[in-house]
Amino acid sequence: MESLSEPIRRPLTLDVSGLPSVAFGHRNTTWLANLFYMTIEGMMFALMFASYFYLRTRSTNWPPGHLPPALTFGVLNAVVFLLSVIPACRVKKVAPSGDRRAVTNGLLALALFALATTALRVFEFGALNCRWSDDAYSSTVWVLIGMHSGHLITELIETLVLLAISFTPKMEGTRLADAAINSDYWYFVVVTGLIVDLLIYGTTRFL
Amino acid sequence: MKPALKFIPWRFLVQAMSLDPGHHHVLHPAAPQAGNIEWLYWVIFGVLTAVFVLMIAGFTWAGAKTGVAASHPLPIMEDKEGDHRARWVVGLAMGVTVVTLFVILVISVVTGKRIHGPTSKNPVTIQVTARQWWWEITYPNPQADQTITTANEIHVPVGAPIVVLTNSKDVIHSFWAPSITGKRDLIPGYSSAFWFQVDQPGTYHGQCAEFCGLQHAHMGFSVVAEPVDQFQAWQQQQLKAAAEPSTSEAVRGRDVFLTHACLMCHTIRGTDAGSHVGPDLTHIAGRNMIAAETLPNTAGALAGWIVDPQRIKPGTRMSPNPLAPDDLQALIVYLRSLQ
Amino acid sequence: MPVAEPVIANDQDTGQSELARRLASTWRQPRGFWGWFCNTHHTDIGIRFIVTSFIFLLLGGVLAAMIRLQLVRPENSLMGPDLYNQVFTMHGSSMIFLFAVPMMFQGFGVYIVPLMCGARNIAFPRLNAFSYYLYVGGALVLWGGFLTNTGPDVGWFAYVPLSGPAYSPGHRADIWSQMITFTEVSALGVAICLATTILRHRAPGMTLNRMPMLLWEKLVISIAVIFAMPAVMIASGLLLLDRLIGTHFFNPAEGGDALLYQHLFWFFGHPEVYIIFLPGAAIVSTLVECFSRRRIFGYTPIVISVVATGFIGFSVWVHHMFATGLPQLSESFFTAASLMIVIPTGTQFFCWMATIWHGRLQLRLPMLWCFGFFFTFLIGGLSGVMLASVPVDLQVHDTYFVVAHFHYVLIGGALFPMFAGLYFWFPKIAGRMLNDRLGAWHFWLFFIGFNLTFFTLHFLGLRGMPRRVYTYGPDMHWQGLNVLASIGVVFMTAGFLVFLVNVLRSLRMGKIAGNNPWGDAGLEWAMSSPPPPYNFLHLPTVSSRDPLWEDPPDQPVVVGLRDDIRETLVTHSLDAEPQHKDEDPGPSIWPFLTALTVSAAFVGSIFTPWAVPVGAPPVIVTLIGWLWPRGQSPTPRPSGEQWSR
Amino acid sequence: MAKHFYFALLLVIAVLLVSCKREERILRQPPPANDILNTIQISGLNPGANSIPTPPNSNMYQESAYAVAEGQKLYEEYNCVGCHAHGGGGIGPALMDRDWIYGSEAGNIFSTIMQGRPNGMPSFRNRIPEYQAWEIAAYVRSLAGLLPKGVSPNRTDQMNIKPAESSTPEQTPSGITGIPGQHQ
Repeated sequence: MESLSEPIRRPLTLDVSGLPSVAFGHRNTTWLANLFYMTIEGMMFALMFASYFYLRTRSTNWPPGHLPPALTFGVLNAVVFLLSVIPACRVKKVAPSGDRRAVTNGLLALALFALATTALRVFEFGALNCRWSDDAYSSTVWVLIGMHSGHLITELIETLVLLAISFTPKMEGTRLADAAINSDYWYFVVVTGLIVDLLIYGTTRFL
Repeated sequence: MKPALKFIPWRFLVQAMSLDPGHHHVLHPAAPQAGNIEWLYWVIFGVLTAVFVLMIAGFTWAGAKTGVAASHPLPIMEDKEGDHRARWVVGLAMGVTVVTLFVILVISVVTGKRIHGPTSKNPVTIQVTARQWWWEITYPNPQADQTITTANEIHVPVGAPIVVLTNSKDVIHSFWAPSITGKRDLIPGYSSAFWFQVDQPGTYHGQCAEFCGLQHAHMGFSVVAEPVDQFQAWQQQQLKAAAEPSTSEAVRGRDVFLTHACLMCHTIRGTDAGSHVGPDLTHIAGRNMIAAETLPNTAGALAGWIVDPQRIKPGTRMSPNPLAPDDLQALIVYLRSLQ
Repeated sequence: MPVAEPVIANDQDTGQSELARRLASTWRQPRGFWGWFCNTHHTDIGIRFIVTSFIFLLLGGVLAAMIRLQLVRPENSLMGPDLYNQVFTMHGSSMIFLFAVPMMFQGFGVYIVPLMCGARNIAFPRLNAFSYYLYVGGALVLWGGFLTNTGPDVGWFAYVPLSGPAYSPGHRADIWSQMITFTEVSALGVAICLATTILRHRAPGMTLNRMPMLLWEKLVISIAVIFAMPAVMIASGLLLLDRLIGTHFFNPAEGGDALLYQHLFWFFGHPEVYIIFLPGAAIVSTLVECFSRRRIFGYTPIVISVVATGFIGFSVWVHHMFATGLPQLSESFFTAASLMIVIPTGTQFFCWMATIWHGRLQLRLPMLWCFGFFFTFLIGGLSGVMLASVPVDLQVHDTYFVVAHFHYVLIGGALFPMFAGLYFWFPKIAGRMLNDRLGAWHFWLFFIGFNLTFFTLHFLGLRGMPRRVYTYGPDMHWQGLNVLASIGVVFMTAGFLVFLVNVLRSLRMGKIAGNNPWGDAGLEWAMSSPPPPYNFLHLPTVSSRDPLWEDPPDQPVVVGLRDDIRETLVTHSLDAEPQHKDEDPGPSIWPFLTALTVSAAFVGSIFTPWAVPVGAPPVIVTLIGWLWPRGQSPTPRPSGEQWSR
Repeated sequence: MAKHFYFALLLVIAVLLVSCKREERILRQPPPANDILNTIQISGLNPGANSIPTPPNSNMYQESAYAVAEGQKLYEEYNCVGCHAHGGGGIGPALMDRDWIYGSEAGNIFSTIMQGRPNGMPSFRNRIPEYQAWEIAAYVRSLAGLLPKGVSPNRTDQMNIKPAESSTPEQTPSGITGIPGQHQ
């Protein structure tokens, strides 16, 4: 306490000038924020899944008075999801090396995949065999797939923006780290997408 | 807030402090369930009061013991062996806390079992259907003509188990008569059942306890506990159709009833009025209160209610009926003849 | 490493040195009208959160006074049911969503946490500013609705089906559920900022077990927010869908379920209680340590209990639904869980008591409020133990007993610590002390009024007075107690007036505070008050839990951060080792513009589903504007710099 | 003092001006206007039905979502469903289409309810209070999507048998209305 009252000279310092100004992976603060963000979104999905099963207990047959959603586009989309992991993985791998060309190509491929899944998703909506205002089952199905489509579009736009940046000299340092983080988020979208598919196409048939 | 001071009626303050033997009081049980809960309440209350006194004493003592009056920050101190002793004391306190909590858990679960407990044989079954903002009471019976339908006033025999089947027509309501037992929510889409039993004859007030819209405040009911013979007499009376009007004025009253808005919502068994939107009025004169326990069942209150219910209960589903004075008079006479 | 020219320590920052001048110009926030909307410094945003939420505390208090005035007479004609239902709904919603969380979590957190961490600014300052504007948006939506006769009238919990399309015509309930979306997004944004700041921007040497208690609790709360808030957003979102496009989530006739809403709502609603209470506990821990003039007793047990509270808080939500008639087994389980919460809370109380017991208590004004907290929160906590027991709860649930209980918990656990914190940190915020005598008047008026009002309500509950009734019959014998309760409001109002006078007076003629008027140990007292825009002349390092008390006079400070750009230091989450340097994005108008577009989309979706497709493009545009890399960055780096992988 | 009073007055007026009719909960009904029935003609007997001035207080009910919701409840409770179903019609004519035998204005529907019509529509004069008839009339208009979306009811808590009134496209009433009886 007393030490505060009179001025003191500090002979010792901690010099951080040599530290790097860019970090990849878990050391990056944006990576941490992205983790929290995925936790929030994951929580929302988890609660919707819970509500889905809760409502399922409230009706005897499932789906009640509907055909289950048609498989074609759903399965197709699931396959595209799985394949799309490859370019995401690639971007994540090459970003730290600072190889801008490779990153650009990876982002391009990822954007194409994102476009493909979004397009397929449009057809999926057509194949649901129900309308959200029919009954609780239909509402849940629509909200589940709608929520995920929202993430899909967000991710598509984010990838496109990063792609646009990667054609400018600004794709450097922290931006490369962002590109890598974008891949993490894509993994999240893929995983949730697969679970949603499992619920919509799977449980309606085998539950 | 100035106006509040103007309102203070001091006698009410005196009355407030006195424990009135109300029939709408958690701590004045008239039934085994409420009795058990009251016992549990006082036990927990005693334990917690002791805890509270000890804690406050501890904080006060600590403050008084070590308090220093100084306006400038004092130097930092250390008290190693004091901390060592404190470690034991705090540990002990935690142990006591855990034990206390465990005791409370046990007695509360045991009491819970006793309340829910298995209902004894041949109970009286009552179907309570909550509406915005009144209670439809039916005594179901295999033969339709043996089924009693009334509203807001539940008659039960003293000392017999009563099974209540609950159901809601619109939003969530909650059935609560504090002197008899705890509350139970009535949730649309769920039909549940619970039981109670009243030991002392009397009329016990109850009220909706879950916010249910504009007239949540005026959604009361009453439980009339009476000896078995009286209860059976009441049942026989309720099974009868409506009394035929005896006087000419009563006859005219019935015509008023059947030619005005009344018959759009109400039932009087034995007449053309058979709608189930509002309460069944076949034996309205037999009830103590009207408008979901809001008004006494007197000629004046009845008239006021019929002419302008929206003044008494804004938002209620009952429509105003600007009747000609003599029509109104006749209608009142007729309704009050429906014993 | 020793260097030639020894630098001047932070506590000697007079703002005169050359370095101070350079930092000040680098970290300067823009001024003027537009500058106000561009500001991203955590102290400014934190003050805005505190002031705004305090305004809504006052408004909510006015509503409460109206309620007490209405209930002062049986069959009172002051308010009809229509207005009364709006008023008590507005009171609850404002106090919980517009005051309690924004003040206790966002306000104090945003202002103090970076200072305590020894950081130059909060992590993601733009997200932080965005959260503030969104919070204001939600507040305006709710109160705008109320002033246009569109105030929600379905209770702050908005149970279906009463709040559903069939029984709430018009847009009143929609206003409520969109206000939820606004405020929860805001809270989530701040939670991300605070958690990241605490994990990544702590001063070198501030390892996890050297973190001040307040940082621990803010960290736990941020994580609790991240897990709890989505539940209420789902609940209100599904409600909005039911009302707007006719989905059937809560329609029993079509396989929906009314209890699903209650589960979702209370899965958020109970953790919310701890999200409101733990910041209070954090403040109390800080103050007890400071005013007992000693290290807090039982640092580790307190940390463990805080974390435990955060966890158990998620397993007790069903005790709000005992009256719905659940199976007995689950009732017993949730009773046990609810009782278990007492253990960590009790631990904290005992540790505080022991700290005072073996310390040297200075009963300064903030500490007085802490004693008020001990008294009131203890009553609330103990009556909470009663409510945990199912049979008792079945009797007093949804009565004024419960009203009394949670006002003791929330006012005791949030409002008393809030005033303690305001009296404690006001010198840091404003640079001047608050007046002690007026403060004492404020305390006693409020303390007496509070207990008069809310202790009385216990009896009303036992006498069977249900909640949310706009009036009661004269034959119920409830008037006397209601009058007593209403008289208490007069005292509380007087107390608030005294406080406002005190603040306005002290802002102009209060005693100059100096760096560290209370002689506290936290880093937030190491710089001048109010803090300069760069917070620390040199980022500090730490070698103990109570740096300003126990660190040696020659404790090293950080050098080597550039002062021509807003460079910040990122340290390791666990041992706070310096890892790399980061750059603060600096002031920007985009967060405000984004908040505008997002608000437009939210408000529009009250009226038509088309607001989503139509409202999305502007949001995307503003977001791109926000995130698009600016000219000055990336900064030129030393060639051949190693990037940490 | 006086200044404060005027300020408060202005504030109140301002709030009242902006406050929404849509959200009005009409709990106290205005006294019934006895001559209303005589001011209304039956549109079936003279073309240009829509030009008939409807009594002023009908708007009060058509602009309040609460009143329309009340009308919806009464439509069920007074068993209009029995003949007109949920707008699809049956024994009585459909109410969700473009054809209005006796006019589509609230005033016309009001008088149809009150006076009754040939071939089965009974008269509810004295049975249904006037304000309730206005509420039902407002709701009936919403069946054909003739009310603003913000006022029309959304889905009910019953079985989902028809799209909600708020999502029914507006069925512009055909100018020339049919002849009584043709629809039976």
